[in-house]
Amino acid sequence: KIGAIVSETGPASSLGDPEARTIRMMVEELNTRGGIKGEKLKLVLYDDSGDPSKAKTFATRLVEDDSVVAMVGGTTTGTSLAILAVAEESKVPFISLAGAIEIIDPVKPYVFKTPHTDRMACLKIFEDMKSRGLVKIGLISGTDGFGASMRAQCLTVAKSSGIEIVADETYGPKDADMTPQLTNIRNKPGIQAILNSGFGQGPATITRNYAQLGITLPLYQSHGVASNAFIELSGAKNAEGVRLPGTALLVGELLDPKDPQKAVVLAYKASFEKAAGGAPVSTFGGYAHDAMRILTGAIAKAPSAKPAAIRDAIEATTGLVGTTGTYNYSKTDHLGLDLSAFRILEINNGGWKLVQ
Amino acid sequence: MRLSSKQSTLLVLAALMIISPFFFPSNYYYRVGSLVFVNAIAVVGIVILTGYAGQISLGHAGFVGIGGYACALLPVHLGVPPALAVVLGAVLSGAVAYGVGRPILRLKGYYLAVASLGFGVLVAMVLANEGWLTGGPDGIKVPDPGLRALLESLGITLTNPQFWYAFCGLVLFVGAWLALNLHDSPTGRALRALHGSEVAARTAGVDVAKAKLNAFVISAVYASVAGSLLALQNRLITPDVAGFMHSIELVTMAVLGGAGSVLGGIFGAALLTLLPQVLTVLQDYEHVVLGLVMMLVMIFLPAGLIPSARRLLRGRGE
Amino acid sequence: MSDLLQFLASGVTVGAVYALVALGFTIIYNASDVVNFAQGEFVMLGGMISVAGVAAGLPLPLAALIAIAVTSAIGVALNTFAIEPARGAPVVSLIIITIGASIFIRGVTQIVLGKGTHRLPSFSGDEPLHVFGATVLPQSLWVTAGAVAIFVALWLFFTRTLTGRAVLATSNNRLAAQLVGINTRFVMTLSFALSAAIGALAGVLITPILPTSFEVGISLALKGFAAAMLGGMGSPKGALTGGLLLGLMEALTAGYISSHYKDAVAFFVILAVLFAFPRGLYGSNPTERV
Amino acid sequence: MLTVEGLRSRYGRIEVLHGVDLFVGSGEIVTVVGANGAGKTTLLRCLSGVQPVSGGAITFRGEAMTCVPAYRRVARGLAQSPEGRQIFTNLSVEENLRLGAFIFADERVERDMADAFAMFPILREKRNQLAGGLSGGQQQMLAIARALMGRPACLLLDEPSMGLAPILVAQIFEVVKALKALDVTVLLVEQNAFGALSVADRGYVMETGRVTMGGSADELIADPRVREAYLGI
Amino acid sequence: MSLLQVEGLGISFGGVKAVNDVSFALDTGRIVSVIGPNGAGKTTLFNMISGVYLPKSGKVLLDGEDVTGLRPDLLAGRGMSRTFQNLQIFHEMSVLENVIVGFHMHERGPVLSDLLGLPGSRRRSRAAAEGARVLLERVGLERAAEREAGALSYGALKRLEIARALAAGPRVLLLDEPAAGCNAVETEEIDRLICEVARTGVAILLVEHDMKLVMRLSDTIVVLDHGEKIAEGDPAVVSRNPKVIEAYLGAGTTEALHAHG
Ligand SMILES: Nc1ncnc2c1ncn2[C@@H]1O[C@H](COP(=O)(O)OP(=O)(O)OP(=O)(O)O)[C@@H](O)[C@H]1O
Ligand SMILES: Nc1ncnc2c1ncn2[C@@H]1O[C@H](COP(=O)(O)OP(=O)(O)OP(=O)(O)O)[C@@H](O)[C@H]1O
Ligand SMILES: [Mg+2]
Ligand SMILES: [Mg+2]
Repeated sequence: KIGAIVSETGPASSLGDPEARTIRMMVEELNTRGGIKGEKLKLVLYDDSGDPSKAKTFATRLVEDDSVVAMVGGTTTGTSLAILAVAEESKVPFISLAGAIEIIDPVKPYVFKTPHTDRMACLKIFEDMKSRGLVKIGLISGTDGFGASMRAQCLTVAKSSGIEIVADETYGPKDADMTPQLTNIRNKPGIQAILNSGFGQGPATITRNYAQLGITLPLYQSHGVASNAFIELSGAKNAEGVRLPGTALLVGELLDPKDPQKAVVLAYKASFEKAAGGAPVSTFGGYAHDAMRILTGAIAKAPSAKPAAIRDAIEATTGLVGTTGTYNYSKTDHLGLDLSAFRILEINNGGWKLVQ
Repeated sequence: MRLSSKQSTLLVLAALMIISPFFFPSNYYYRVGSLVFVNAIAVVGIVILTGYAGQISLGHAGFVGIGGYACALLPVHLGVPPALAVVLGAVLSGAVAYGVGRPILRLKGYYLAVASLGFGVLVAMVLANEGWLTGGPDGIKVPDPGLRALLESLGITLTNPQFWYAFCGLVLFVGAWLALNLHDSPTGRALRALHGSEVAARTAGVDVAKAKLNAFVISAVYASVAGSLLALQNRLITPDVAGFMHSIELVTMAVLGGAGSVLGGIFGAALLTLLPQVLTVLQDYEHVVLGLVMMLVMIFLPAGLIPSARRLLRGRGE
Repeated sequence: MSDLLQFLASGVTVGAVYALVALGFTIIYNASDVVNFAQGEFVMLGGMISVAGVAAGLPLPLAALIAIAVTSAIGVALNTFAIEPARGAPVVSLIIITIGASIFIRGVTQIVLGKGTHRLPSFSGDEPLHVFGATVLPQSLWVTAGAVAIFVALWLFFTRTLTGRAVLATSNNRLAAQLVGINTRFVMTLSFALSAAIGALAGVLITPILPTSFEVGISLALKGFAAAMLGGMGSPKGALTGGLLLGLMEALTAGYISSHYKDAVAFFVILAVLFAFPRGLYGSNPTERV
Repeated sequence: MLTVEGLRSRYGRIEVLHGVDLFVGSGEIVTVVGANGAGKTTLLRCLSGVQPVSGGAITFRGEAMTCVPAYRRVARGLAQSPEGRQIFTNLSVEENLRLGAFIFADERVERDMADAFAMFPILREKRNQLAGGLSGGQQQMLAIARALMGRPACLLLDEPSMGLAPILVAQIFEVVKALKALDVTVLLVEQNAFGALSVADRGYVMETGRVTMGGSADELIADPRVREAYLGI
Repeated sequence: MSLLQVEGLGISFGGVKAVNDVSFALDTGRIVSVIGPNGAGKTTLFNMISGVYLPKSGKVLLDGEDVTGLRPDLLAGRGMSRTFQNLQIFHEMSVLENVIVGFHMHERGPVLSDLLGLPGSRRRSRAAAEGARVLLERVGLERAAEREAGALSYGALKRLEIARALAAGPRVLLLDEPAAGCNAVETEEIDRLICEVARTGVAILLVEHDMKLVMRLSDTIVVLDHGEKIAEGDPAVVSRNPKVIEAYLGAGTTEALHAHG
């Protein structure tokens, strides 16, 4: 019996919804295949609607009332931090789906996570910028948790990556127009590129405003928008040439057949799209997929279904190929990913292209 | 002997608080119970402000935020013990309410609502934007007040949720007692009078501006204490406790339960806190049912749960 | 100079969105003193239903008409099944009913139309218009024109028609309204239908700019409410002015001061305005003699 | 014209009309007198349909009225100038009057309005002012004028002389008499029992929710009980 | 020096002078009536004296001290109390509580003490409640004490307002049409009540359209028309003043009054 707490509704629902679908779908799949060690997996899933206090209550409920042996979830950093406190106290393993580095740094015995950190996304983007000779950039970010956290990380690592951030603007996640911010960024002398950290509909509006203003600077988006919905909302024409760090998931077909992730990604994509009635896959669903793979793998391997045993098995996971990357957990690393997990994608003719 | 309505309210409250745990199968129930109490504390404040004095605030979550962040920031930055931070947070909230209340309480009805809403939004925004201090939208950790450890050293061992259930329950009880005292006191009567007619209250000698400000400050302190308790027991606080939605939620709790009644406010808080927990079985239909329940309560018990129920009961009794 | 124009253009666009929402509040408020917190959901429904219609292959105008009709029907249903039965309840209780209704509508929409975020195609293309170095999307003009048109219609309704007066009379004194022969129940039905229709129309107009999903209602309602209060609740002129002012303030703050605090500045200005005009810019001052 | 039989009405659980019987003949002026709280206002509210009736029947011009909604009763010729004036404070004086004629949309409205202004010249002076700013007596005039704008066949007046200067009180009673000449039936509730009985054809006395006496105006004026209890003589 | 002195008081609304240059004086234990046609400015005058409106010109002196434009609650503290022509009732409170609020000047204390329910607070509440019951008895509402005030009939509410105004223990009492909505017998009761109150040394300023009551009670009558004082003097004289008869009384009333008187 496992538990999940995600933000299916609320401000982070565009992240939480694919996560919830993925988790439900995978448990079902697993059970039709006969479960683990002949036993069916039972899932209890709660929607915290993005509220950490609720998340904490549900975590307590999972542990105390539903007696689960492990938990996945925590769509946002806030909810993850709330859940992990319960996980630590009651010694139940928890795999978080949120970006912040605090979740696993310092390492806590019972807490793991699957997404790469925001810092890694920044580093990856800056790496690509540098390779194109773009060093003076403007930053624009959403004021929600995702945007703010990535903004903070990017500001911290910019210097060491040799990037100079000359503009730092923000927008509300549901704003209708960002042309004033973009106009200001465009006017910064010597600016070479613009990076937007945000998710949801904001980045699509940015992209359309970008085209409206006729800005020709390269535009980078965050991994938060890595889904086809983004292209749809922005308009393919407007989104042309936008780059972002994404996982293999979006470009499954384009991957080198030798790439170990290819099979995993395509399989997930196929089953998700079938289960979700055609909704496109997103990176976030991918995180949940990986978390479930890790967890179910660990349960299968663990000598007993005790939380502590499962924890040990999770920590011993190595070489697990997920949609996000290849996970190698260890005593000191509860993230298990490195920068190579990110790939820089570019929007090209309404689809994705891998930037080598 | 006939009990006054104050005594009976307190008795009902205490009985429910003490008896419920005997039916609690797990810590989770204590956790939910303590959340009910925390919300109820804030709602009792709203009862004083909105139910007694008739002033609508859609920004009270701002004070919840101040109380909560006081417990997160004061211990870390100023080395204040968390327990003291609760008090300082309350004092700060009271002071802020005093400063904010003076200008905005001149407004009436929806205009006051929108002005207070603006205040709440500003607080939430500062908490979210000033990440260097507040940890930004993802929130900030809150230190352990060490009260449980203290109890343990006295030989009382409680689990974390049990401890918070007891502690928040106690605070709520005191809060309810104070609010009930207020109801039938000169100050409380003055508040209810200005609710009815400001001119008449004035000519009867009520300093209306001051009375409103008193109610605002008192209710802000309630909200602040609720915020502190929430932060301390969650060990984490995020800016959305100060957000608009939370303010609306608090007012909704008060009105659902019966804005003018302390017991009503507490029941309203319980209803809206428990409902989502019960409705999880409905999955996707959770919100549909939640909305429906809110509408139905207001349609059939327009004065709120407790006052309407009382009226019905009395009607049958005669 | 062109920057300023760009900021103004942005401000007017956003402001027109707020104004459209704010205008929707006026009728129900004028009929019953209730601020209908489900107004944002009407806007959302207008957008979502049109999106669904377009996805089902209907031409946009037809989809929009259906959306408006369905939303009005929902407005009427809200009045008939939730507001009318609670007649005589205090205004706060009615407000809570509208909050409950908004949660309910959101929940149903999520189940029926899904959680996706969608956009409608722009009515007349995405080719930006250039005006003195600033760029404006044609859809912005649609939104602005829509706001102005609804404003004019409402203004005429309230000042030139007896039915408009009847609406005002109903909220001012329901008893007296009945005594002079006004069917107050019909007035309420009418106002919910009209408010919902205005909301839905607003939804259709803004969805090409601001993508819609089942959750957009809350933030729209919040901004629309603030705009309406800034202008003075109940006054169409106030709703239009309030909306535009709020949009312009946000854009100019984002442009010249700091985008981090654009909402803060906007609320600060609202507080300042209310300080000087306790009933908003054009709010009526109720003369209640003692 | 108007017949009330066994009318009962309650506020919540408390019944305040315990079976009221009375009738008003066509073109008659009938007055109802009674102490504070006797239920006079409640009676008129029931007649206008803004107060739920829990028993009994109201017949107006031969039609059963008990279940007709308030707004339709106005169209059938029953108008009321209510207690406490109940004007539309946020609308101008003129708008108040126009709403009084809400059910009509003809040129006669202008004429009626001119008549109203002729009757109460102060209202013309203040026609564009918000009615909420009027003095108490001016509001009372507005309430009466507004009821007349509905061209009632039967006019219900709840304490029309309240708050009016003596000179106007006299005028109001003149108006009532004039209405009779125009064939308008009037049901007049008054505290100024003497004045009311002097213009009325017949009268009723109400006590705690019941009609306890009835008769021609002259009889009532002459009745020692009425003189003592209501006329203070 | 008089207890209450009004000097040249004036105010206008939208350019129209509602009250213009009105002066008079009121002494302890005396009853001064203000009469005049509807819209003459009587209520407006009250509103200025009691601090509800800020006068545009003129002064109000209480005990020789300038109290013009003082807030109503401060005026209440100095012994000014009033009733309202347009009833101002605390609808959701009980009848008794309505009157207790009238005692606010005497029962109020520190907020903290009220919150904690300290004995002092409770004692003050109890004293006020006792006083309130006595007053309710005086106006004949003792049986309605526990009812919700909103449920009273109009005439009862008028009396409730008087009781509430008396609760403050005023030195100056302003009554705006206390007998409106009362029949002749009820008016006599009010008449008696006002007399009694005046006898205890309260200065009473009365607005009333019931001429019988005014004539019987008043020591002095001030007549306003179009905001201006057109006459002042004792009842007999004023009621024969042709200007007053023309503007206010009408010939019939005058006859009636003198026939009775
Ligand atoms: N809203 C109400 N709720 C409950 N009871 C009420 C309400 N209104 C009136 N009553 C009660 O109904 C009874 C009759 O009141 P009503 O107003 O009809 O009297 P009335 O004869 O018009 O008196 P008045 O001469 O004072 O106007 C009174 O006992 C009063 O207290
Ligand atoms: N707030 C206001 N706004 C506009 N006009 C006002 C206001 N207050 C008073 N007036 C005007 O001032 C004049 C005097 O009104 P006031 O109420 O003082 O008359 P009053 O003598 O009390 O009359 P009544 O005997 O009818 O009560 C009236 O013409 C009224 O319209
Ligand atoms: Mg009456
Ligand atoms: Mg007056």
